[in-house]
Amino acid sequence: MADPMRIRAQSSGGNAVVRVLMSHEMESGQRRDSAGKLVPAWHIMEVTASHNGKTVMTAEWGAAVAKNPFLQFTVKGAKAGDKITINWKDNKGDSRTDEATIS
Amino acid sequence: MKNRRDMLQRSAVVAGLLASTGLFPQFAHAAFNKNAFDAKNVADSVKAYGAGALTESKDITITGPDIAENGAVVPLGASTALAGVKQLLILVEKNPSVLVAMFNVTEAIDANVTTRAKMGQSSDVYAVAIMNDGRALFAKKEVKVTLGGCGG
Amino acid sequence: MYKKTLWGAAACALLLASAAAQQPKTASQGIDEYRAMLQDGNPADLFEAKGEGLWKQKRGPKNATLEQCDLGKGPGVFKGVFVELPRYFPDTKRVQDLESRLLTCMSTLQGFDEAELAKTAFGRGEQNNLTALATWIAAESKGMKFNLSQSHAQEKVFYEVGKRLFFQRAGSHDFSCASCHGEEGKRIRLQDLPRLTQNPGDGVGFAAWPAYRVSNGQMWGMQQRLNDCYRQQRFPYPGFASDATIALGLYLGVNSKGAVSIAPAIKR
Amino acid sequence: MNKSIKKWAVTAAAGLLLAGCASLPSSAELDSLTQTIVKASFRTEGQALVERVTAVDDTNRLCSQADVAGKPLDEKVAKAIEESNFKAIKWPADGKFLGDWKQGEAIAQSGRGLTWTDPAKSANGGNCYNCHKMAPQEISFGTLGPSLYQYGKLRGVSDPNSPASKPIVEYTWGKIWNSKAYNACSNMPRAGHAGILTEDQVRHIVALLLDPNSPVNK
Repeated sequence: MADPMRIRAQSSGGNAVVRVLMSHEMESGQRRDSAGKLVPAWHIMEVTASHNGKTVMTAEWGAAVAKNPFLQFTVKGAKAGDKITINWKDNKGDSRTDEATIS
Repeated sequence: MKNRRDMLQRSAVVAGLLASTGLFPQFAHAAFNKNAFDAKNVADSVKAYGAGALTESKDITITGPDIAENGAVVPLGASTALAGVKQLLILVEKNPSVLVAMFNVTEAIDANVTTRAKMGQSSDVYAVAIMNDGRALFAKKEVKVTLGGCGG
Repeated sequence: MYKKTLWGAAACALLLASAAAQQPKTASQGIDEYRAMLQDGNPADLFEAKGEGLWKQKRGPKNATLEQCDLGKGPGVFKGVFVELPRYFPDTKRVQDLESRLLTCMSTLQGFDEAELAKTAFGRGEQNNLTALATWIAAESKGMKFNLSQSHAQEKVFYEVGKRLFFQRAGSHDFSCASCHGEEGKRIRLQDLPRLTQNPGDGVGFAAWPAYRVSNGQMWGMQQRLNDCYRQQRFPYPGFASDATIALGLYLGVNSKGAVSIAPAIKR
Repeated sequence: MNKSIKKWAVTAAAGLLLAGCASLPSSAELDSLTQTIVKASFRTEGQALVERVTAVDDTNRLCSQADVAGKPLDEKVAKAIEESNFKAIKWPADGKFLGDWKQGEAIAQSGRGLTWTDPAKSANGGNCYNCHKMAPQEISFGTLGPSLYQYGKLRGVSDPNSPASKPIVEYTWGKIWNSKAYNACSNMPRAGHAGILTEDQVRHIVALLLDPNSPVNK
């Protein structure tokens, strides 16, 4: 199973800035292994962000997002103590959900 | 910086739990837009999301470095203060597949997202905002990718 | 944070040489900007979290945690140990760096096979776990100043050996560590090279590792950093936690006395 | 090597210390201990044979010693090193010093070859841009060595095949082939002498530096 995400969510001026690091290879599908064979693409495809259980953003990602992806966005009207939940799914069917409390 | 770790919120693991309780119902219907990610140029990729012709706009901002020390990790951001944004796209013109990421924007977030892309070579990078009315507004800038290290 | 002073002279040369006249920004300023953009959101955080978990987790043939591991300040103490390593350990009668010492603890406390683990390739299996542990231990000394001991005779001997290794010209290209790190203000390609015969400054050189390498998306401890230096010097392969790598690390660490540790850093 | 030496360098250090009370071993003892530690710590991997550190030549040994001492080599020793390296230079068998600058540029750009991860049969690069500024189009160049931009032009070479250019052409070949022939403890690798570059590759680098059509001389 994939390693946990690191989610930082900080309130500022009535909003909350959310920064997420995800542990994922994000294999491009362009790279060849030592035997010269193409390594198949393996990447996060879908990301969902929720604020206190309500979806605030969804995203589609390709293989060109960098390894161990970083994501930053700002949730309007979110305050300290609120919950931010992030979920990702990759093209191999693996997924991960982590939650953080806004500070 | 010194208290960075303290500021970090420990991510509570609730894997599978939320997903199975149906807190993410849209995932059941979410259709990854393969055509947009297979597209070899910016126009085709944007078209795959049903948007109209591309128009350059000062209201859209693309953020990224002028020079990336390494193409493996290039921070790129797309933002706009305009209302009525449906989607934000980040694209790299000279990548084998141009689209890096697409974000569905809701009223609950700022139309301002940042992620990090892989770039195979120096290229123009694009931020595209697809508006609720179907317009596709964009901004672009050049990012030079240098050869880092000793090349070994 | 990155030192910008070294870039001054080069910046002028590049400004003249660069065709990017439409923007009054030099290549080196551009790269500084790029580096600054990456500071916020260092994937080393992922390894740090993993390492903390591993420290407290019962693992290995003995199904034990590492919480009784003595990294130099007594069993279980992890705050501040990193900036005093490598040091002499009376129980093993050896000078050890952080990774060598973690190897000892994983062997004595958890029952892992030390030789087997030392042979494992970087980034694989228990080596990957060891790197995560080193990342977390290092992070627990973030902001502290390096202050390696030179009181034990063995520590003094290792400094002298490390110095000789630093200046050792060998391999197919006649390179020594000093070929690149012996002078102030030099670059290889566009990378500025810290002078490591003295304190190169806060968060530079020894004070930046373990670090996340964006070029390959890997987390590297000091052992891997030195291993890759030797690879690029065209030397043969230095054993993991071998006396040569520990002595060289100790030499760099003693020279860095007073430098503030920023580890785990993020690097090209 | 017998096993007792290889066993643990630390034991050797401890032995030295016991013999010499608490004071530091002599410089010669430390040199010897360092060699013991090197032998115990490094191993052959891929094409990077352990002999690369256990069997260094006098040039490297003497220059390393001078570096540790922080003093330049004795003048006579330096001269002797330069002479022996000069004698070892292999001049082009057919008298042709210049190749194709375009191939030279590719070789100058490449930093590959001879590491334990490089396949033994792959072509080696020259590593030139790692340390030198050369063609102005390449902004990613190092500063460990002097700038070589306009190398030929600044030396007045308009026709590298003319008799007047001969001394510069020969020096350029010799310097690339064996840098230590001209500066005993130069930081520059001995590209030809150490088998890093082939004779043909050296020709291409010489052309990159001296051909008036090369971007280096624009």
